[in-house]
Amino acid sequence: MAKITSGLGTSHIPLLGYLMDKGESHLEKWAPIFKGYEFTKKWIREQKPDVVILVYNDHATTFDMKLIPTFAIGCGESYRPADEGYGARPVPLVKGAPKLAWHVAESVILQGFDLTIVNEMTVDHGLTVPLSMVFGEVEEWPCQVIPLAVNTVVYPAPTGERCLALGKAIRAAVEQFPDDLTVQVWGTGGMSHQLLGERAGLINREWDLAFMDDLKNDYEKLAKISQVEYIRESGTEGSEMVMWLIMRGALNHEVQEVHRHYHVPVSNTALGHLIYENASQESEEEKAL
Amino acid sequence: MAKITSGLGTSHIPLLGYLMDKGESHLEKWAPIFKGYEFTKKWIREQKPDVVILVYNDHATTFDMKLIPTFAIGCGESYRPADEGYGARPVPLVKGAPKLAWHVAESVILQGFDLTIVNEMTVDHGLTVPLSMVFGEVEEWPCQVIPLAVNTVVYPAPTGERCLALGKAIRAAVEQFPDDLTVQVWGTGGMSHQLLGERAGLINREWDLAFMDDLKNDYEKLAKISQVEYIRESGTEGSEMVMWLIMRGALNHEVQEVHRHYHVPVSNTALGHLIYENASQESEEEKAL
Amino acid sequence: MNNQQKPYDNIPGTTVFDGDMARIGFHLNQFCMSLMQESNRVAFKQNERAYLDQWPMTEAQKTAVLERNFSQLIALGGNIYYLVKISSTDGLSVAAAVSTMTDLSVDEYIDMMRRGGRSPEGNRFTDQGENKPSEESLWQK
Amino acid sequence: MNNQQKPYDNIPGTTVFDGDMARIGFHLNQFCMSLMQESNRVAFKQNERAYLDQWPMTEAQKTAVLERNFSQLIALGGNIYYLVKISSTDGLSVAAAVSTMTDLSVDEYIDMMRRGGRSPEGNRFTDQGENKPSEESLWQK
Ligand SMILES: [Fe+3]
Ligand SMILES: [Fe+3]
Repeated sequence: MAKITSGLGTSHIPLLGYLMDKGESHLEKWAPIFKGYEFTKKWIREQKPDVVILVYNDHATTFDMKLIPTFAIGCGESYRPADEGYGARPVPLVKGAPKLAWHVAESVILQGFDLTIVNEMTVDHGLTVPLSMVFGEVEEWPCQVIPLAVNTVVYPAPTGERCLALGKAIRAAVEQFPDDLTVQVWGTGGMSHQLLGERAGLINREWDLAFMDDLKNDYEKLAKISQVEYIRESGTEGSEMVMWLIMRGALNHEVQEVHRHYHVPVSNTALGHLIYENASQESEEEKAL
Repeated sequence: MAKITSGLGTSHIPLLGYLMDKGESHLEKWAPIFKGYEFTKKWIREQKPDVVILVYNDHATTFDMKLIPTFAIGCGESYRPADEGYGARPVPLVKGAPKLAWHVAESVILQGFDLTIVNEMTVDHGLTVPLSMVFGEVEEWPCQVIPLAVNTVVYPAPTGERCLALGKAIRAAVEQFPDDLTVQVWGTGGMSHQLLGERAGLINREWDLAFMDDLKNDYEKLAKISQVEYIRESGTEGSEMVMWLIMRGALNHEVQEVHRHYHVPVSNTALGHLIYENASQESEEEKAL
Repeated sequence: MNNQQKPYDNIPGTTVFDGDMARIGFHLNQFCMSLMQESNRVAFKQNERAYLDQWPMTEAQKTAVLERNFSQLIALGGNIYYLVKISSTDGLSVAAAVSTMTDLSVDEYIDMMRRGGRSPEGNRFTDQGENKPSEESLWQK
Repeated sequence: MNNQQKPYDNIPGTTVFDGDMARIGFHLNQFCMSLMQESNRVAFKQNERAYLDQWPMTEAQKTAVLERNFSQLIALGGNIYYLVKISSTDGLSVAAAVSTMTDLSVDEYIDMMRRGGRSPEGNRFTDQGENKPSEESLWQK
């Protein structure tokens, strides 16, 4: 049976991909950013996930104002990195996991989630930057990817409660899948940032760190944060953080935080990153007693 | 405040539009079909809805296999009738109700429905045939329309329970809208039909009539019917009937059935049509006591 | 053959267009979709084989299109709402296309529909005594 | 001015891109989207006015594009993820575009970011004593 073993949260800041693509990620001045992913690169080589369900938002790249899906799941065979205006990132083609993706889509739709199924699309920095930060510069991505695009561009984004519940539904779906697969769920985006208006440049370090603290055990509390509160506290674009709740919902209640990284600023944004491993099956069962 | 006053269910069989467009709807041989809409045409002139929320499915017209939204709400200014392979139907442009549509979209997303927002699309017979059957041949449609497209082409369609719940959420949203508007919700599609395989041509009159009977009071029971049961009992395409549940959910618990029409066959399909008016506010309040 | 180990695999005489079917039929259905444009219909009719060769479809799918073998097209992942765009291009009615999948002629099919359609009796479960879909109508008009 | 009577209308110095904004900005944002294609970027740069006139945008929107007035473009329904496609076409960084909406120069803006960004203090509520967004950082790096 397929199994979700771990999850991670990470910002998907375009600058990070840009620096890697230009070969500048090793420069001393960027060390405070990239050092925080060194653990991750080792960790992922041990974890060897077969499939990553990668939760991200499209930034007016593949979806425009004609059509705005709240949740779109990629069921395609592969996805090309998008040209976001400077040519496509020189990173490998993203291989899909269509059989598992269709299974998850079918299962969560029957569980009452109104997904949009996507079979053909390009993927922007929201998806490819996390792959680069975790896997580094590779000839091909060492796993299959199921893109899960969440609308965070047009108000309203799905609520935190909805995102958490979707994560739980995804977990149930994956656990019913007959193939032996190691699956990870990644939540991306954030942390605090504000890209427009007089208030541009807002960063709320305290809020971000509290979010990372609460995500481990008090995620039900985080799920109650409204988009208005995200905007007020962490900037208009800070509301991307709901996507981390999908990841959290897909994990066991008991998780171990095995890594954390926080750095301000990266261009206009606070960078956050953490890794959770599911506590062993045993301790979950204990909890149920 | 805006108010949903009534709803109707109707098949959206392409032949009906074709006959009207060819000027053949008055032929004696088609009387058993069109006679059943004479009441409706008079009724709608009295009801004068400002806006119709028209629930339908796209039949591989606007949406193809690249992208399949479970629920897509039209928030655009207007919608052109689609060319489904024979040229567009010669019917008026469909005027949207963007302000109300955005309000409903925002409200139901915050209520936990994962809508896809659509600002530009063409609309096929699923939407234009009901307009023609109800309003007849007109220079312009006498109301604004909010298209609500439901996936019934790719398995799985949303469940009946989800559709009923969406109807209820739409009702709550409409009732919060400040403008004084009379709103109707139409559920379209069905009734029993099977368009493929050795079993093509399946019609289940008993099932259809029972569905129409139960929709008034026992709609919670209907909402539990799985898509597999729809397929088994009313044909693979019979599962379009879930869309009537969105209409039903948007109405009061107490409704009056003021009209009903059932006819077999219309080309490959059983035709069903009924009209519900919300019981008066008073009796709803009585019920709450 | 299709829909195996699904909750609908015991419904006779139909194929549910689920994820598995959608995957194998993706390019076939997108080819059908292209026939929504007049210029593509013209190009297809001028040289069907050449037009089909522009699509990454399987040879079996292409052959079934050329033969207008709708039963086979369904088995190869075609969805009926897409496939009727082929029969529309041929100027045929939906009933004409649909009836080829049954053991009835078009006229027999239309006659069955006129008499109230195919009865669900015997058409609910593959193991319901008689496996073969019945063309008898439960009720007469 | 925008976002009136919304639960976010008391957040200073931002505009939430909601349905009302999306409606008035639809063609403006779709114009921005067209700049994702190189051929369109060339056409736009060759004759900005002529390119804009192909879009059913308001005169105020066109003027604001020509003037690269991002604050005005936001007020007229532009979304920042769309608008940065204009500044990308100009070869400018996001920070360069974004800083024009503040009362800081690009260098001051970048310096503020380096020092940890703009503090949320005083930037949560329009009626929070001081209405004007503060560029002071709550914490120093
Ligand atoms: Fe982002
Ligand atoms: Fe239909």
